[in-house]
Amino acid sequence: MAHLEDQRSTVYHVDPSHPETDTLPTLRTEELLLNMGPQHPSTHGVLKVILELEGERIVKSTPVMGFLHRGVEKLAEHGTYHQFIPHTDRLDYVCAMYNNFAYCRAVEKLMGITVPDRAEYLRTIVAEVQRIIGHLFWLGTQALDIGAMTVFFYTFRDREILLDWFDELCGARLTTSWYRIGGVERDFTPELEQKIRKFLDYFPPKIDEYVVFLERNRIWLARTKGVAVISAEDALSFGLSGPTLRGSGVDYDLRKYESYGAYPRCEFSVPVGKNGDTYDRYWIRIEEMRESIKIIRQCMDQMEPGPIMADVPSVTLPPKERVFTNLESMIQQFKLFSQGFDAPVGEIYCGTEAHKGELGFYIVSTGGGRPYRLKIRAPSFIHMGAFDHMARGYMIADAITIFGTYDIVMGECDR
Amino acid sequence: MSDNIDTPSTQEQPPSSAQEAETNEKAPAAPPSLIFLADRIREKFPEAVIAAKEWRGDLAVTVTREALHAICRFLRDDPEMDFDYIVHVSSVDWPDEPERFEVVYEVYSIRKRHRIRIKTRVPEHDCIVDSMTDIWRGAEFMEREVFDMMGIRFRNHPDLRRILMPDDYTEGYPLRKDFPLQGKGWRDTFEFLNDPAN
Amino acid sequence: MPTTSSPAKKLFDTVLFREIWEAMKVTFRHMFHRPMTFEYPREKRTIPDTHRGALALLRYDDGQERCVGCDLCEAACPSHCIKVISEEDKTRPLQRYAKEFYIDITKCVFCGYCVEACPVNALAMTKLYEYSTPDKRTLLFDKARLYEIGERYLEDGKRYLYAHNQEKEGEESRAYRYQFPVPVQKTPNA
Amino acid sequence: MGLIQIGKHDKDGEVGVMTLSLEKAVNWARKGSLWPMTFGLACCAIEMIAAVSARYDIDRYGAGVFRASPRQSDLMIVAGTVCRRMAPVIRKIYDQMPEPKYVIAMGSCATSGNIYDSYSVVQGVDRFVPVDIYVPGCPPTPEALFDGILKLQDRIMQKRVFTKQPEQVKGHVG
Repeated sequence: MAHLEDQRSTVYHVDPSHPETDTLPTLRTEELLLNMGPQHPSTHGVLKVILELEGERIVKSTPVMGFLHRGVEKLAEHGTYHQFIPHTDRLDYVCAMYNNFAYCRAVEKLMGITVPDRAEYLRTIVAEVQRIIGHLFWLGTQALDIGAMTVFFYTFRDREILLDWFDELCGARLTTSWYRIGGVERDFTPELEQKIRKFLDYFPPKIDEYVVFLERNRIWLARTKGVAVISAEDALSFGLSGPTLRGSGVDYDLRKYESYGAYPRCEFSVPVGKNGDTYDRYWIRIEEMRESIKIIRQCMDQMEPGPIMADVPSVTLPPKERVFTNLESMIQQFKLFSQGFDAPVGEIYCGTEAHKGELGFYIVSTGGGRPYRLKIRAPSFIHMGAFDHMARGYMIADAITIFGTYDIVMGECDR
Repeated sequence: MSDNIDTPSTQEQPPSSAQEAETNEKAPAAPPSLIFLADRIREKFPEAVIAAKEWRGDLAVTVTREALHAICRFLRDDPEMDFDYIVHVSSVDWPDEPERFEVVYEVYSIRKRHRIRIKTRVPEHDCIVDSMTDIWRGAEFMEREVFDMMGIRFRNHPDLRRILMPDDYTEGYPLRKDFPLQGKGWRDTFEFLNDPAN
Repeated sequence: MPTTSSPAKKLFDTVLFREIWEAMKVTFRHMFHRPMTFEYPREKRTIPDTHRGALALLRYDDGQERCVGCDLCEAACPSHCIKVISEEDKTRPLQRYAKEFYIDITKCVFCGYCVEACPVNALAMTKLYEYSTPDKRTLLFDKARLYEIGERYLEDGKRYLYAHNQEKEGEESRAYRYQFPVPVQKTPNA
Repeated sequence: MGLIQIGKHDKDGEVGVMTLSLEKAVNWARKGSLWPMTFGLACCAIEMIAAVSARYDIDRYGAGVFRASPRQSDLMIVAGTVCRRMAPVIRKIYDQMPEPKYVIAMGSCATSGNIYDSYSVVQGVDRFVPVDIYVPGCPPTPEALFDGILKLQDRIMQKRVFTKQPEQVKGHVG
C-alpha cells in the first residue's frame, strides 16, 4: 500500500488530517486524475488535459500542449518572407485565408507598403468569407460534441459551397496561399462574383435554420448557458480575444479598434454578450455571420476595378508578361525568389481580428530577406491559458463545451 | 423555458463615416504619436528607462530588468496608462551582444486604445526576469512558452515547466540562434543523388 | 427568433416540446431536397481550372522542352522538394536544359510558387489528384514522369497557367515564350 | 489513376476452389466494413471530416462508422503532421487496434514530414507504423482520400487469408 501511495504522488487526500493507513474505505475520498486526450474525438485535435476530479466535478485542470508543435517560428527564420505564407496556411487550418491576411498585413507594415483599393476590398471579402467558414465549422463541431448531430451536416453543406468557391478562386480548398505581400494573387472572375452574390442571398435563411435547431433546444441551452463563465476583468487579464472576450461584454474588435482593410468603409456592428458564457459566444458567432454577410455585400457594391497588387518593384513580383519581355523584370523575379526583398531594420507588431481572436505577428528584422525573429500571437494558445480558470467547478462533461467555446485549433495553438 | 433566453444586446458602434474615410484613411500620419507614454514612464522611473523608440506607429520602451515589474504594475494601475490587456510575451536572441536575451511584453489598453512594448535585456549567465503573472494572469502561459523556447526563467512564476516540448526534452532551447536551423538530419531529400552507386 | 410571453404559452410549449417539432419541420423539409452527395468514382466533381493538383513539366507546341534548368523553382519552393540538375545543351550552344528534374511530391505543399517563379512557364499544375499508392517511391517524380504527366494533362496544365495569369490564351501567348537575348549570343547566325 | 500500376500478387501456390471462394468472401466482408478511427492530427483531419459530411459521404464505401476507440476500428487514417511528442501515442494506438488493421497516411505530412524540416516533426509516419496506402496532397481533397480508400480495398481483395501470404509489396519503410 505504501509504495503504491508513493507512486501516485499527485493524488492527495481531501482531508489531510485523515491518516493514510485508515482502513475504512468509505471515509477515504481521493481525487481522481483523468487524462483526456491526446486522442479524443472532441478535443479538436491533439490536446491533452489532465483533469483532477472530485466526483464528477473538475477541481483542477492542466492542459498539456505541444502534440502538434511543428517549430514554425524557427522555420520562419530560414525562409524568405514570401516563403512563410504557406506556413501560415497551416497554422489555423480551418481559417487559412485569415492567417495569410494577418501575416501579409504584418509584413506590409514592416515594409511600409500601401495596398491598392481593389486589393483591400478583395482581401476583406475573402477574409469575411473565411470568417463565415470558420464559424460554420465551429458551430457544426461544437453542436456535434454536445450531441446535436443534424447541425453538423447542415453547416458542412453550406461550408462546402464556400470551399468550392475558394477552389475556384485560388486552387485549394483549405491551404489557400492566396494573399501576397502587397496584394492578392488573383482577381475575382465575373462567375466568382456571381457565385458569391448568390451565396449572399442563399445564406441568411440558412442561419435561421441552424438557429431553429439550437436556440430553443433545451439540451443545447442546458449545456451552454452558464457554462465556462468568465468575467470581463478576468478575460482581459488572461488576454482573451475574439468572441471569447466579447461574450464577456468587452467590445474589443480590431476591425473597429484599429481599422484595416476595407472595414472602415463598411458599416457593421460588433455583437457583444453580457453573461460571458458559452451561449453568449454562440450567439455572437451567429450574429457575426450575419454581419459578415453585410460587410461582403457592401464591399461587393463599393468595389471598383483596379490593380490588385501594389506597385513596389523591390517587393512585389512583376507581372508575368513583363518577365518574358523585360530583362529588368526578369532579374527582379530571380532576385525576389532566390533572396527575397530587403526589409528595413526594425520591429513591428501587427494584430488582425481572425475569427478566433487577435492573431498577431511580431516580426524583428535586422535587414535582409529573412525575418530575424517571428513570433506568432496565436489566440488559441492564449485562450488555453484560461482553461483552468474557466473549467474549475464544472462537471467533467462540460470540459468539452469549454474546449469548444474557444474554437480551439491545435495547429495554431502549438505552432 | 424558451422565454428565459435573454438575447444579449448588440452594442451599436458609431457608424464610421464612409465618405470621409474614403478619401484618406490609409495615410500613415493618422495615428497620433505615443511618445508621451514613454515620457510618463521616464518621469516616474528616471533611471529605469534605457531607450524609447517609435517606429511604424509602435512604441517600444527598453527598461532595466530590476524595474520591469514595478513599471508593469505602474502601467496597469495608473489611470492614465491603464494597460489592462496583455497581447503577447516574446523573446529575441542576440547572441553577439553582452546581454544576450531580450524579453518583450506587449500590452494594450482597451479603454485608452494605445499599445506599448516593454523590453528588457538579460545576460546569458543569469537569464532570469520577474514574472508578470500577478499583474496579467495571461502571462503565465506566455512566459512558459518563452521559457520553453528560449530558456529564460521567470522569478515567482507559479508553474514554470516546458509547455510545447516534452518535459524531458534535453536538446536545448529551440529558438536560440545556436540551435540548428533546419531539422536534425532526419530528412532524406534526394539522398540518392549523392549516392556513388548511381 | 421572437420570444413569446405568457406563462400559459410557455408551459404549453414546454410540455409539447415545441422546439423539437420546429426543428423536425426543418428536417422533414429536407426530405424533398435533391441529395447533394455525389457518388465519387462514378460521377466526379468538376475541378476548376485553378486547382492545384500534381505538378507537370510542359513542352512547347513544337515538342521542345520548355525547362531551361534555371533552378528558380528550387529556390522558390518553401519545402525544398525540387531538385534540378542542369547542363548545357550540346545541340544548341549557350542554351541550358534540365538534365535531371526531381519533385518529391510527398513533400510538396501545392502552393504553386514554383509555377509562379518559372521564367519560361515550364511547370504547371494539373487536375490530377488520384495517384495515391502503396509504394512511396512512386511519389518521387522524375523528369520522365513529369513530362509524361505534362503530355497526358497538357490541357489542364495550360488552363492552369491561363487561370493564374501566367500565360495568355491564343495569339498573345507568343510573347510568353522566352526569347534568348540574341545580341548577346555569339553564334555566327546572330 | 492510370499512371500507377499497383503490383498484383501472382496467383501461385496451391489454392483450392473452396478456400479461394471463401477467401474472397472474407476479403469482401473486410473490404466492405472498414471502420476508421476518429483520429485527426492537423489540417488533413478537416478534410477527413469533410469526407464524412453530407457532400462526400464516406459511408458509401463502408468506411463510415468512425470509432473513437482503437479497439473497435481497423483502419487508421493518419491525417496530419506527426510530431515527436505524438509518435509514441500513435504507435500505442496502432498496437491497440485488432488485426487485420490498415493504415492510410493521408497527406504530405504523414507521408514524409512535408514542409516541416524542423526539430520536432517526424519525417513520415512509416518510420514507426507500416503504411498501406499513401495519399498525396496537402491536404488531399476528400476525393483523393476516397481514391486511397478504394485502392486499399483493392489491396484487401488481393490478400491471402488462409494460405501463407506471398511476399507482398510493402510500403517504403525507413
